[in-house]
Amino acid sequence: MSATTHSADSGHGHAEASKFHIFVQLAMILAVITGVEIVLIYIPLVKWFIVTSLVILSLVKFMLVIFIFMHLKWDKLFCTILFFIGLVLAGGTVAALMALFAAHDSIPLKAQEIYAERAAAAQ
Amino acid sequence: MSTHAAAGAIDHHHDHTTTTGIPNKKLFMWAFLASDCMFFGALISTHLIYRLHETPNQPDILGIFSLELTSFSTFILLMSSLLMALAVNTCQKGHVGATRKMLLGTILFGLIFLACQVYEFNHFVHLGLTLNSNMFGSTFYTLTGTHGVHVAIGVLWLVLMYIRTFKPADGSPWILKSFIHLLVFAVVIVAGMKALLGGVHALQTAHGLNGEAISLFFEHDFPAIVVSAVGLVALVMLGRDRKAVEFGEANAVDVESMGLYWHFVDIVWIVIFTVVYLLEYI
Amino acid sequence: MSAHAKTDFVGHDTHAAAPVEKRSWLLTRPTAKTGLVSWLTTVDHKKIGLLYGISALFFFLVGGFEALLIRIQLAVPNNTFISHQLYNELFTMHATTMIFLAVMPLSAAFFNYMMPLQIGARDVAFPRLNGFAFWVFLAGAIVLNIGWFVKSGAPDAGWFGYAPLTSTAYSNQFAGDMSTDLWVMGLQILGVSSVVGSLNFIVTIINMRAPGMTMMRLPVFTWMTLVTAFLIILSFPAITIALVELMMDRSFGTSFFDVSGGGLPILWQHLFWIFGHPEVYILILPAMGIVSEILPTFARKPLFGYPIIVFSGATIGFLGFGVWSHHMFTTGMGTVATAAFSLLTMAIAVPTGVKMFNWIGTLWGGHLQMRTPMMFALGFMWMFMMGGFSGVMHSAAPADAQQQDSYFVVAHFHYVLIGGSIFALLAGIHYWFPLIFGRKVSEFWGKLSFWVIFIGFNVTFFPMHFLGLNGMPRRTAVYDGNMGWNDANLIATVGALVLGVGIAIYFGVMIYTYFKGEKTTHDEWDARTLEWTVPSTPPPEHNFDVIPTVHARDAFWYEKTHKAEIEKEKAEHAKAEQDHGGIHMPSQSWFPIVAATGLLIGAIFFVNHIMIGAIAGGAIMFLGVYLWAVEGPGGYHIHLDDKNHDKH
Amino acid sequence: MVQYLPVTRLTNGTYLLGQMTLPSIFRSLKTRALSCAAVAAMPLFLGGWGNWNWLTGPQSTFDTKGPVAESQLDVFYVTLWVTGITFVIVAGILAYATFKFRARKTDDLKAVIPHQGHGNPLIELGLIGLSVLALVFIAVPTLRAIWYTYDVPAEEKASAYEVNAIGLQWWFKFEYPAEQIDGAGTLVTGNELVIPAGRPVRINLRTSDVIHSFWVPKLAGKVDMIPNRGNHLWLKADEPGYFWGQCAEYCGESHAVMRFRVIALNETDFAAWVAHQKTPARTVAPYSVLNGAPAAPYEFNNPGRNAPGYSADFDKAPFAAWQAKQEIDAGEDPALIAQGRQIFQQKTCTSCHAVRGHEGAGVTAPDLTHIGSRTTIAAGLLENTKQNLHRWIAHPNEVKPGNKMYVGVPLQSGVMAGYVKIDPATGKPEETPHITVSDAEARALVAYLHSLK
Ligand code: HEA
Ligand code: HEA
Ligand code: HEC
Ligand code: CUA
Ligand SMILES: [Cu+2]
Repeated sequence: MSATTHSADSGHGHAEASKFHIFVQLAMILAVITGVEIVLIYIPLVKWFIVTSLVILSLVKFMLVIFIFMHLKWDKLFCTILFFIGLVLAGGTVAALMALFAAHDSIPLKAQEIYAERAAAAQ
Repeated sequence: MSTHAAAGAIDHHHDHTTTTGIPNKKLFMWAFLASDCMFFGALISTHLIYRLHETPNQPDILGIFSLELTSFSTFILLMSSLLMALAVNTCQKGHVGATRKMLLGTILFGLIFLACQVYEFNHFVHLGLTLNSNMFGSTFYTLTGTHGVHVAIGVLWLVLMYIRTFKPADGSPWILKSFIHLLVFAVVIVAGMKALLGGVHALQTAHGLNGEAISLFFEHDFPAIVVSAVGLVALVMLGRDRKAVEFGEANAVDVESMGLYWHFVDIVWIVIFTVVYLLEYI
Repeated sequence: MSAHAKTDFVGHDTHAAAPVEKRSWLLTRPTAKTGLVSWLTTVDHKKIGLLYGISALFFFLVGGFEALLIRIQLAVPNNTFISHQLYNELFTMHATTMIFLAVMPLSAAFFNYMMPLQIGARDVAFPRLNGFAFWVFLAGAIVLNIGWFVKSGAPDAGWFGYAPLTSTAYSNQFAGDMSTDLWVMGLQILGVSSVVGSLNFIVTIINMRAPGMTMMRLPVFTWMTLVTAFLIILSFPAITIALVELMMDRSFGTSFFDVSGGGLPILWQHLFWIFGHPEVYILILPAMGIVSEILPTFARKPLFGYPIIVFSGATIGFLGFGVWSHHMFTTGMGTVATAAFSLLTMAIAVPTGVKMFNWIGTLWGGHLQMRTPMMFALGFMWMFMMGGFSGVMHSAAPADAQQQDSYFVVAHFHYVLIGGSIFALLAGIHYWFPLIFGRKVSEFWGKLSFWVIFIGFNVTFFPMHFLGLNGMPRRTAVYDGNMGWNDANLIATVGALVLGVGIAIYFGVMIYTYFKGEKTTHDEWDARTLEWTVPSTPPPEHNFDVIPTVHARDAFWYEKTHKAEIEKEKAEHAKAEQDHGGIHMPSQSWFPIVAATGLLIGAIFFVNHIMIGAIAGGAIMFLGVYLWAVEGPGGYHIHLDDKNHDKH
Repeated sequence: MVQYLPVTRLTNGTYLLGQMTLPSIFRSLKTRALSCAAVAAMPLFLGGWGNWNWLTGPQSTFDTKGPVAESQLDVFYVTLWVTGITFVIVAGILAYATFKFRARKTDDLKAVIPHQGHGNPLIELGLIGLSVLALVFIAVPTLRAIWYTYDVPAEEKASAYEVNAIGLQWWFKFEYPAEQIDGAGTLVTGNELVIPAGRPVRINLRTSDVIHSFWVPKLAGKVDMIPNRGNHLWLKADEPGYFWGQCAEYCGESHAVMRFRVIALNETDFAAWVAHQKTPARTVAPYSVLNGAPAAPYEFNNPGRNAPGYSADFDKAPFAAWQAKQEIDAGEDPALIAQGRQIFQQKTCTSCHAVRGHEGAGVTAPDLTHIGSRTTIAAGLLENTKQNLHRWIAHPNEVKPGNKMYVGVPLQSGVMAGYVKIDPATGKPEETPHITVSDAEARALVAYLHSLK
């Protein structure tokens, strides 16, 4: 395990105090990002751009919380590996499922019916 | 492999009795969270898969969702995460009093989040979105409900941790008292939740904070108000410890593990907020 | 064992100097070391391991009995031995029992018993949680099997319970049939048990290793335990969610898998197999671990290519998450998805092959002792290889279109499950029997049981390849006599009976040996890993008099070749530990079993839609957990009395 | 002895053999006995018995009769060869190592300590490379066949014939969207799919309840019929013929007996068949002239549960049997037929079954308009003989437990009663059955149904 994680900031009053500030600042940043996200959806931009930005922003929030609130940044690397095994597999699985169900062969019959009805009604 | 921390300085994150220096409880929690990723991954997948193509009786989601409320509860949950981080921080420094305050704050914010969710569910049901009115309802309530259950378990855990900070150091009997403490908490939470939601309801029917609202509030929720008030007093009484307590720096890892759970529930919400709520608006 | 250890109990996890707590009767720790209470309240990983083992073997016989009924029905065409309905219940319960109640817990038995010994630990990281995992397992097993004894019958939707056959519309079309609810609930509970147990193992392996036991010195069985534990915690959530959604459909009127509301039954298949495929590696990796212990011991040679074996084990585990849809080649996924899963599935043959090659490398140039465990291990290599090859045949999707849901699949998975998992587990029982019970099975009877099982097994399942290719679908209670399936089916049935006789011999011999067998010294096989360094057989409660210090991969082998050095080191460590207050052991507790009982009660009431009872069960469980938390880990110290001790 | 070994046929092979340590494998008597036993056991698997049918049954995947099944078989052979060769090599080395390095005497078990070698990365990497290579051999034809079997090839699209196959618990419904009948919509049949031979057929797979799977091994591998999913498969029968099919996905109590047949006809026969199917049900006037001497009444004894419904005569020439079925039976009894038609109405058979042109209009059960010309009943399970039809009508639950004709068909609004009415609360049939068919009634119904050519 990495020995460098044995950082100087644990156990010393001074460093702890600074962590207090880090935490508070982080909370502010998170609040701001959330605000940006909410504003973003009302801005008339191309869809893919907004979606990408939203995904990136929530990813940033996600990572900030894990690494700072959850202390991963200061902890042994092993904790990070452990958690990311689950996170990466879960992310991969979600992505694979989305790809599978978005495929043409997977369009549900019910949806096809609804689309057909709607097309008929539009005429 | 074996890290021998410098003698003397208290090392909160490394436990010398374990091979890696990571405390067992913390490692356990991280492993559990890895597992929980798959858990929510499967739930979120279900929701998204059913959003890919039309399903019958598709509701008017934008007419149902309330972005203000959701943003507010998101904000609340983020702030509760801050308080949780501070609770861990203070506990590591051995400030039991500060830890208790932070724990109570986290509990309170968690409860506000839950209240928002109860309110939201109620509201949505009134607007016709129920668990089985359509597929969106099913996946939405299952996903956010499961998350809510996670929050509720977190609140319970926080309460238990809070109560535990009163365990006397001299080993004198304490279970009964702790149990009473827990019951009082339960009563306050239930009654308080009812009063709170009643208050919101009164505000809504009276269109604002005015005399009518207040009288409506007292008319409908008097028992809840009284019970929660009495309960609160009891809580304050129970929360004054005269004896020395056992709880201290050594428990930091317990608080920290609980914190990991709480933050995780928070990041899950970050994802849900984007994927379930925000994406609907585009 | 108490003869050589005197113990003093202390209130909680501090040194003897701490003030002794005044404890209410509710929190008095049980201290019985023998008798029923000692088993109900145990936190000893070895006792828990035995509990797992005995339950698993019991359920193996139950599942085997169900299999024999299946085989008897299929012996001749158009048989009327049992009804279609019963047949469907039998294959559902046969598979569920064998997988969840026999092979998994048998692996868990070895995890529990051997893994802490192999890493030089005195117990697992969370001993009470370990007990809890076992009792929850038992609760799940009970819920699954209640169906046999009540009106609604046993679950009958197949072991992968494809929607919408599990929906209320089809599984209780006409009456309040709760068999599917039992299945759902039983699997949920077993999931809790497996996940909790696995988290415990992960922490134990990562954190409780003896000094010097680096990850690359871990015995391969422990490595495979770790990989399996990861597979469990990462795959069970998928089935948990699938089951939750099914439960919502059945009890709360949602339509996750109900077409009228837009539900997609295919989603169940995906969620199930995201779990289901890693699950089959959960069944095989521990077996591979056992074989990787046995071969070096009996070849008297270190494992060939240890790092690559470890790495390939992890790779199998990881790749195992990316191939689930090979169970769905016939569901019309489209060309690209089918191709992707087909190729990924083939890729798994590579790391598996690496293991096979390295095992052969281990044998090569060795001095092979053909003892019974070795026979089973070699049997494993042959049979698993054959099962693996039919797996590769499945992975070619176009060929699988003819094989899926035919007896060819049945042949494949019995070759990997019996020829693989069961053979290795039976090998493991033989191998570690002297360590666990201090007695050794007679070579003659051991080998006899091996040959009868080996022949019976092949006679049963080899013909099934032909049946499948000749078009016989699986899960069919009857078949017509004009399809060319008669001979092969009859042979398979005869084989199953021979197999049954073999298993009967195997267990008969085990029971005999337990009472009357030849006594052994510890280190019967001249083994190589730490579990054999325990001071006596059966091992004492505290496992090691002195926590070993590990200097090499085959730690015990090293000790045997460096005796003087080790003696000196041990003496020093013993003194240090004695100065430290003696050997610290965790206290027993009632609350794991209380909590598990609450879960069982709640589950049964829930399935019957009696919500008050469900809540009461939940309350008992909560109370159990609450008191469990309040009582704290506890612990006591053992002081070894050196003079007495050496005699054992 | 030695010169009979294949090795000797190699040039300078004799010399090689003499040098090799192979004989070490055959040294011990015990091993020799074992290998003799293995050789002796071979016929068991490879066909020592007179009429060996282990791989030639009616649902054999080896006896392919169309390009789709054939390409799937080709892939299978590739996998068989690759894994077979790998097996011979790996197992050979394993066997060799086992025999070569085994300790021979029990007392030297612990004597020798072999060299404590730890591995050889070069060998390991080499073997990984070889395994990958072996898999590439499988992967290439696999990919090709995935695309080929997925849909009708582009150059044949134009000539493809389309049908819909719908799975129901526990029978198959077939629709011919290309064949429209005036006033009656699409041509529908049940349990026997008739297709044109030599032409690709694209089958849309649907289900109206749980998952089923459509499998005719000689023509094509299976594809599932999944609710809310638009699956399809294609197949082609090279020649006219008669094929066995089976539901291959577990679908509830009677999954085992959910079967069907496929009949491929040449272009003219197929056209004639379609034209005939489109006509309404045949009516035999009660006073019409007898077509031959009246047939003697058949014997009927209920053969009981799971009794076979096939016959060797039929199996010898199933296609001819199908053709014979198209002809009107000799010795029909017009009076009995008319009586049967009446009973068919009285017994409410009509509420589930359609007999186009006659009274029946139900849609929840197989269309019986031309039931007399089908070779099987009860979803490919029983040959369509008088006895079998009688058995099915009189004791459906013994033929197919839980079948919907017996227990009733669940509809959106409650259950349409079958032979029994099931009490939804207990799941048990009510005391008095809803439909009972006496021996005489059954005979009339059989006569009627068999007249529906
Ligand atoms: C212990 C459990 C276990 C194991 C280890 C495996 C291992 C494998 N399985 Fe199996 N499988 C099951 C249990 C298991 N399986 C079960 C229970 C089912 C049925 C579920 C159900 O439907 O009820 C199933 C079904 C199943 C299917 C679906 C069949 C269908 O329903 O249509 C497929 C398809 O690809 C498959 C493939 C494989 C492959 C490629 C492997 C590979 O991991 C095998 C790799 C091993 C080798 C290949 C042998 C050794 C290697 C060498 C000597 C190297 C050289 C080899 C080559 C180059 C080829 N399995
Ligand atoms: C680890 C898993 C495992 C194990 C060990 C076994 C073991 C056996 N299984 Fe199988 N089986 C499955 C997992 C397993 N199985 C699965 C997953 C399925 C799929 C189910 C589904 O489709 O949903 C299946 C399905 C399955 C079928 C197909 C059913 C069908 O599709 O219709 C058959 C048929 O022959 C069968 C047979 C057997 C036999 C004969 C054994 C034998 O090895 C059993 C050996 C044990 C004994 C014989 C009993 C022990 C001895 C005694 C009780 C003493 C008394 C007896 C005598 C003296 C004779 N199993
Ligand atoms: C409740 C509905 C129902 C009623 C009433 C009913 N049937 Fe059926 N019938 C079915 C169903 C469903 C099947 C398909 C059963 C199967 O194969 O699983 C069937 C199958 C058949 C078949 C075989 C068809 C084939 O192609 O395989 C015949 C013949 C038949 N019924 C005759 C009758 C007669 C005669 C009666 C009246 C005495 C009758 N049915 C009443 C539902 C019904
Ligand atoms: Cu339909 Cu099986
Ligand atoms: Cu698999």
